[in-house]
Amino acid sequence: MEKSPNQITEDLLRPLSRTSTKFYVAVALLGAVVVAAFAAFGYQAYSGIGVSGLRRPVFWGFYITNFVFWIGISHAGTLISAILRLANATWRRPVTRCAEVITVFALSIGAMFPIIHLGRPWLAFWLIPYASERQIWPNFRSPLVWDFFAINTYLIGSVAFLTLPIIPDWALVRDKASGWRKRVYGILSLGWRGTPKQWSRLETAMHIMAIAIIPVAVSVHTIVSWDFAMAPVPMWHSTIFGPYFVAGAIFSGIAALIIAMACLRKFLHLEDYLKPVHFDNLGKLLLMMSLLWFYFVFAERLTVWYGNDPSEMAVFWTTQQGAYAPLFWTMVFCNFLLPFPILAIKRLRTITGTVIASIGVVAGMWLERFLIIVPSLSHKYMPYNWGTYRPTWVEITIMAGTFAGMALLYVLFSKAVPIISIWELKLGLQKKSGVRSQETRERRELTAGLEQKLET
Amino acid sequence: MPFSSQRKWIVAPLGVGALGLLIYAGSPQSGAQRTGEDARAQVSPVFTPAHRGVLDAIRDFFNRQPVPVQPIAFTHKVHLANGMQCTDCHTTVETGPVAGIPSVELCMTCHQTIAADKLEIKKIAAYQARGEDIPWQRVYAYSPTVHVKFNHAPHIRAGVDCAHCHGNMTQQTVAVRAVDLNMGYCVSCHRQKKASLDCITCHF
Amino acid sequence: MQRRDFIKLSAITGATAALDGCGQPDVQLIRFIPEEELTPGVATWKPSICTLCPAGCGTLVKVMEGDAEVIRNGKLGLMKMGLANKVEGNPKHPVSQGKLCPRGQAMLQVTYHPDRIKHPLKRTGPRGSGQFQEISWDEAIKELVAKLQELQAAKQQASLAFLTKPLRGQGRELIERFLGAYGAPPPVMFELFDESVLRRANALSFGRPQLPTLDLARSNYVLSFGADFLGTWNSPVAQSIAYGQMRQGRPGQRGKFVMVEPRLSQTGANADEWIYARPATEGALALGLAHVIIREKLRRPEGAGRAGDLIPGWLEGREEFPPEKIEMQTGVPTATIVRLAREMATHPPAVAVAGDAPLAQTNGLRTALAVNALNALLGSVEQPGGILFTPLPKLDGTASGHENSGLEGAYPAFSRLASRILEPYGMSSGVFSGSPRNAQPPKAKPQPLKALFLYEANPALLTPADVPEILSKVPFIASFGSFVDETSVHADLILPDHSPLESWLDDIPESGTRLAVVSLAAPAVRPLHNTRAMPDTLLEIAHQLGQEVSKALPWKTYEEMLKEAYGGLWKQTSSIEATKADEFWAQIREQGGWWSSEGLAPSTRALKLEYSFGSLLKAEFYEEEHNFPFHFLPYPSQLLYDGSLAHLPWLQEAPDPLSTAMWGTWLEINPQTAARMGIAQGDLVEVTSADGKLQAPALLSPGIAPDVVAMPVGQGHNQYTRYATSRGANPVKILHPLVEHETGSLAWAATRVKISKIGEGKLALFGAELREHPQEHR
Amino acid sequence: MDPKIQNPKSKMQWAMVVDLDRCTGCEACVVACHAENNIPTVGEEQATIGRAMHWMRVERYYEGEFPDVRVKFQPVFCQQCDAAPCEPVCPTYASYHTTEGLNGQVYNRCIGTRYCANACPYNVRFFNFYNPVWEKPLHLQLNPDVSVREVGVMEKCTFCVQRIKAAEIAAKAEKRELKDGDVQPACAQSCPPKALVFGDLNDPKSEVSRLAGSNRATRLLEELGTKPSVIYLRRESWNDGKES
Amino acid sequence: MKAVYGLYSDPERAQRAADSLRAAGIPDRDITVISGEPLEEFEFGRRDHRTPMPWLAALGGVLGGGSGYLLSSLTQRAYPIPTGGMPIVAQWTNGIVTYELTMLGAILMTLVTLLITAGIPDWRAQLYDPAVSDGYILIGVINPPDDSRIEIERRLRESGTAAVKEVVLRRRFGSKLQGATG
Repeated sequence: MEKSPNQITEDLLRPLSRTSTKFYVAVALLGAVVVAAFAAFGYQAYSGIGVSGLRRPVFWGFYITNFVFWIGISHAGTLISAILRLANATWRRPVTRCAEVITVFALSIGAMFPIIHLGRPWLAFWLIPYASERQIWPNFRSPLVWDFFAINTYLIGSVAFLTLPIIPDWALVRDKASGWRKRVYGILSLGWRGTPKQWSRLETAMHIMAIAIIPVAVSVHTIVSWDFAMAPVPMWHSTIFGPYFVAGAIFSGIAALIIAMACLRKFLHLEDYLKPVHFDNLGKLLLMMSLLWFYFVFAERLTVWYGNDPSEMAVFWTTQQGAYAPLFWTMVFCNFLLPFPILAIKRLRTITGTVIASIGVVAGMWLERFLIIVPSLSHKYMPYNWGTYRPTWVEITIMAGTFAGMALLYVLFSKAVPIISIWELKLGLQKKSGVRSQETRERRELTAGLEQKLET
Repeated sequence: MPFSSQRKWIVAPLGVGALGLLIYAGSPQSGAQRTGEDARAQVSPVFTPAHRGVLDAIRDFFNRQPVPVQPIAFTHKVHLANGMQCTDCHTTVETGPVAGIPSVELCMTCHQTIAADKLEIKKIAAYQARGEDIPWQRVYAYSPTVHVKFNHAPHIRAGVDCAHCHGNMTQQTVAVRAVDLNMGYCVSCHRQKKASLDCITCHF
Repeated sequence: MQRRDFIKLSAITGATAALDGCGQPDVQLIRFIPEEELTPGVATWKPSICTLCPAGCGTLVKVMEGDAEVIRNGKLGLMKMGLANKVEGNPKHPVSQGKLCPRGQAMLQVTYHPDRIKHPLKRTGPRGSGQFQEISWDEAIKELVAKLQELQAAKQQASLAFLTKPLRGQGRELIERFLGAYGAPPPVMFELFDESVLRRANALSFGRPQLPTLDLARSNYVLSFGADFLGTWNSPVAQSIAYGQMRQGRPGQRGKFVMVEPRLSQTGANADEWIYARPATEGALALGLAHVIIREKLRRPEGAGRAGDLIPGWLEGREEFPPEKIEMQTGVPTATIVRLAREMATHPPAVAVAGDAPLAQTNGLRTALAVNALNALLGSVEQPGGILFTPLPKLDGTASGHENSGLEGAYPAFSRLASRILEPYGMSSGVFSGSPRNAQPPKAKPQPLKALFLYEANPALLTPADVPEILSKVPFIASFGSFVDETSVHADLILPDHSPLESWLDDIPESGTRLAVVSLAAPAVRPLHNTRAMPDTLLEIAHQLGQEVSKALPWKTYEEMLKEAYGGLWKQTSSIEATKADEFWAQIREQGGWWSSEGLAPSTRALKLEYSFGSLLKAEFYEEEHNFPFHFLPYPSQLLYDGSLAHLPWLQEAPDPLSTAMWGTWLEINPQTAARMGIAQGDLVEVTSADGKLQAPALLSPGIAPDVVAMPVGQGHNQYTRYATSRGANPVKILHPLVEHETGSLAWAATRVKISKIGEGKLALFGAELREHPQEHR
Repeated sequence: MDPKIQNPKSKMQWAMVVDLDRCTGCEACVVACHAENNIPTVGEEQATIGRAMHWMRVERYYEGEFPDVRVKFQPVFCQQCDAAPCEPVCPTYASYHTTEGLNGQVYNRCIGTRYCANACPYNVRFFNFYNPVWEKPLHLQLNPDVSVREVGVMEKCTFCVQRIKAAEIAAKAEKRELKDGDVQPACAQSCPPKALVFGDLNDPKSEVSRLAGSNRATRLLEELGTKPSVIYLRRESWNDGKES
Repeated sequence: MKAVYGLYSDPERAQRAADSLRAAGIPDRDITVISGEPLEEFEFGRRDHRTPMPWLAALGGVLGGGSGYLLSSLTQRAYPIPTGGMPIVAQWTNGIVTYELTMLGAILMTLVTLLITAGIPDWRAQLYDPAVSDGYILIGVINPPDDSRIEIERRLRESGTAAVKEVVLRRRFGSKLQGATG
């Protein structure tokens, strides 16, 4: 059953107005984990990064794994949303915002990891190009500096891409709220009124940004992949890494989006907005990405195997048969063997089905990042220097903290902002002609009531 | 649509704090840390935090050094006005990396007789009598974290005037940090004099 | 957060608050007037001598000004003083030639060791508890003198024993004079890897009771029977320098090096060919080679001279040793024996050398004699490219010199220790299965000890006997060492020595060079703690004792004694051109010693000893093979030597060359053996001998024979500074105290063991894989 | 050489020759390096998990099975590559190329990304996971000519740059050119069999230049294009005294 | 400042009102249209459609890219530090920074253009009615000429509004955004 515009407004503003105990419990739990993670980071900064499990030769471990993972997750939102916007896919309307939010938060979290992993994190600002008396600037030949530029560009773009369409919704909240909320939302809505000029500029801007942000998104994860591909490390130094990482990023991003949507649907009672069709469509996308991912993994492994370079084969075999094989095959299961049947069979492509597949994919993609980083580092060239890696509680706490942090930010965001773009949803209704007349009728009835009220 | 404004929200930050503490305390860190500490005790306590305290760290970050308080109100002005040269006391400045701070013995070679009745000189004599040296405080020091290996001799040989970095000592009593010897200062001079700008010239 | 963490945190905050108030804490210490003139930031290099092993390398110490915390007049303060921060070989010194082994480099850490004894100590707790209190030097010496006078009064001077590490030069002279004048027997010089069997064999074969100098630099063919001459054996620095020369120092000519040993040592790892002969059959192999050489008429047997005459049937070509028979004994294929013999004979100069494990068998002396005979047959004795004997300086004056007491070095340390210290306590009966036939035990019947002086010898670690048990029965023990170890922890009184860098040092190297050498060095740095050099302490004690003792030791300081002993050397032809004694002394201090000019004729005085070889004795092992299937091979650790260096963190953390292990012990097992027994790398293995058991992690090494397990000596201290205590296991403790049959030297390689896996072990390895990657350049 | 490459050409190109036929694996260089360069010992606990710091190490590889086993010792330390993979990846120029062909490591610029250590194919970079401390009075053994690196900083073999600098300053003070043998890193200085030879590769008369021309000369992982400044002379087999 | 406006429950009526006002001779720029959603199908919702924003975005890209290139190449020259055998000014890697800053320039320029042309942020009191959020469309005239005020009101009401209101807008900052009913 189609909802009326006012019903939509009411449904979607409900999370903002009513606060259940569950919300507080969730915030407290998630917040506690985040606080623990901050404490762990403080401990690490105070004692030295030795409290992590990093060691020679595995100088990058959980932190960089999480960095790549979260940057990958961030490809769910802005990129997908931008593509769908440009393609003018009508079913996108309830999905775009909750996707874009993932981008902004995942990107912020991901961008924290390079700082967390630094030996001297208090000097991280040296990556920023600023003039100093020393006249030494960042090294623009370093992929880490590219990361800095790429991630910040993507972050700025994504924040804009997320926030601009929120402004009309904030204006709506402003009109509906009272008290301090009215004041806050009044400021947030920047004085939005909804003149045709504003609407038109907004839509133009969104189009331009959608065009600009897609290549940025692709470049971001390409550059993240170059952190690895630029180093002459066995199985890193590969040209396939750019597209491989982007595909993986979108893959994990969609999975994250499906999980987020399912949670929103359940906890915010948005069953009428986030419908099975969305999960079905995203499920198909996920299926496609799963196949694509499998293809990339195959291509990566095939070229290594065929090339038969001994140093690469050392890494190859340690992941296929050696110490890292259990993780590797778990990854293959999570990323392909599990989601493929679920997503390929229509009967299984339900909400539950896609969520199960997505959880597998998220876990699998995390493993994939880990398996790209650690086995290569632990089996570099000269066998005398091979080594192992085992994370400590510090790394695990910080990692748990980022997952909790993501959830916490999402919970708080959905508390402050309508998680589905109200005006865009209404626009969608408006564009369906059948609904148009029904809506008009409804408005007339409402108008009659209002007129009576005004008269008195 | 009524927006409720209950005070339930207070629960959230409090809960965050309390649970955070709980999780932090209960996390396996205590165990891991203990083994780490035991290792330090047994093998070699090689590991300490980078700085002695947070304030220390912050001070270091902003490159702030404490203003030295000298035990003797030494006056460069008078000594230089009396025709002494820098190298009379800072004897190794032309031959070694360090200019050298004179020991109490050197002071007393002259002050055995000269101005021996002055209060400050008596202090010096007292040091000598106790078998102690004057605990001069460093004025120009690089923090160990900047890893500068400054060598006086080549600069003197290249004709750099002492005053260039130490200010006009004929006007100073106890030495004060007249020039902020940051890297920009060094680099600009090295640029002017076409001296090496290679990082490893100074940092190693 | 734990309570301790909280305390720590508050301590830090407290410290920070304090610091904010008054700046750096170390500038609050008073400063003492410097006692020496130094240019800050400029290094001076001062000659010194390495005392960490018997090789006697000359070193240079880099001294720079620094701030040290010292105590002066009971006050703690900072003083600018010369601090040593690097030790290198002395380029002028004929033994070290500017080079130094890893152990010598770590000498610095002896001086600046945090657990060095900083002042005289008197025991307060029970024996061995390690509880001491600080006393003054006057008190300490007074107490010691009182004890000695007490013995004098009771006419029990002979019950004083002086147990020291091997010493040469005036240090040894001083102790001997002291004991002689006092009326006590000569000092017991104890060291596990003392090579006294080889000294004795050389005395018999060549009349030279000293270790040989290998002229590898000019050799074309080197055959080593177990001697780890690049690692720890004899004079490793000099031998390594010569080895480099042998390999690549002569264009177009690269010497071959063949190693015969059960476990590939660091030296063996460099060999062109590794041959495994069953333990204790090396002598047979040497004779087998000689047999082939004689049989094929490549050399005439008479050429071997006296060394050959010692072997019965030598001139007849040793009919009982055809290679086929040797193969049965040694397991070395006949073809290999024949090939090696031919190669050796056709690539002169060729040299054979025996050392370490083959001589630490019950038939060790015979093995050494056999190798000596082979060398003599090859014409390699006192010839370029063969073995040489370092000439000894001729010292005049009152000092008796080294040469006269040369044979003393051939006296086996273990048998000396046993007869002098262990036997009086009944430790010999039932402990020794073999009796030393040709050894010359001291004439006087040993009595139980009334007093024991210790100087850096550690029998509690390095003998299988229960030394602490014996020490507990000695009424008075004084130690002159710098550290508390398993032995000196039992001392009642500790009079700590200066570190070598702080002392006057002298040494007369017995091998490693073709020149006669006296190494002599003034202190490189001033003493850091309230310590005194052992010779100076002894002189002081002698003065206080008065009478005979004081007369025998008329010098006030060790420096005076050295001047008197070595002051006359300037008259001899040498590298130093001095016209008078003072000038000579100044030069010697600059150069780090005296050495004769090149080409000085070697000392010709040869000892003639009566000896009959008998037949080549079959070696004994303890115990039977079926119960204890593995030969147990302890070996000197490349970094920790015999464990006396286990307290130096640099050496603990430096990876062992072959195992790459750090900070621990391990048991080397052949991978096939391990696979058969289900033992994997790092598994904790129990090693059981008839005399005890120990546990160590397994290290699989392709470089060990399947029926041998090996373990480095050096760890397993239960009392030796924070870095060495309770670390690893001590293989010496499970050895059966078999002795070399004819010298009484401990046969430390003659024990058999069984092994079993008991759990997970811990190994700190620096290197991961044993095998090279195929891609690595070859 | 690729003309695009703009490493400044100076008179000096410091290089080390490692004669694997001379190296006996004795570890003298390892301890010499520790002593010279203030390298901390990390203790058993840390060493076990792979945080031991040895700027200089002697790799050993076994070949063959009992009884035909041979061992190869191969000292490995920073190869001071001309096209070093560690340098461009550093975001703060802590790792860079000096005018004398060294891979400089500027500790104060290092923020601890550890990227250089990943990029290094030779695994010769070591990281200060904690702040090093020398138990008193072990700190008195520290070489005042060399920095003590703090927590979070990457470090590696510098070819004993402090000795190079000191020799250069001394030569300049004496108004002369550096000559072959003026500079000896601690490892080469200590090496008993003289397996390590240090010098200027741009000086055709230097010992390293002579040895680098040997037909045994090879470089480690040359195929990666790193252009190392360390030249290894292959170990030879016994050839019965005949010229190879 | 005063304003007169009507609230329309559906776009057809709003369109009628707008047409009616235009017929009364009120110029387009004086007619204020406010809606809760874009109404592009209607003429009044398509006003002010033309914008140079894409061109400005392209300009922003050019500026961003230029500054990116200059940033990387000039700073590399400022203190030339060789690394890895690469040129001091390494064009391949500068390309990445240039590319990212090009995109950033375009995005920022778009954002700035949007904010300026859409007149936000502007928290001053303006003609507005919260009923817009209930789906009403506001058609009004600010500062109508006094003589035609009645006429405007009539025309607004005739087009089928629920209510015609007059407000006085006070020029002040604050969060009270809708005008007080005058």
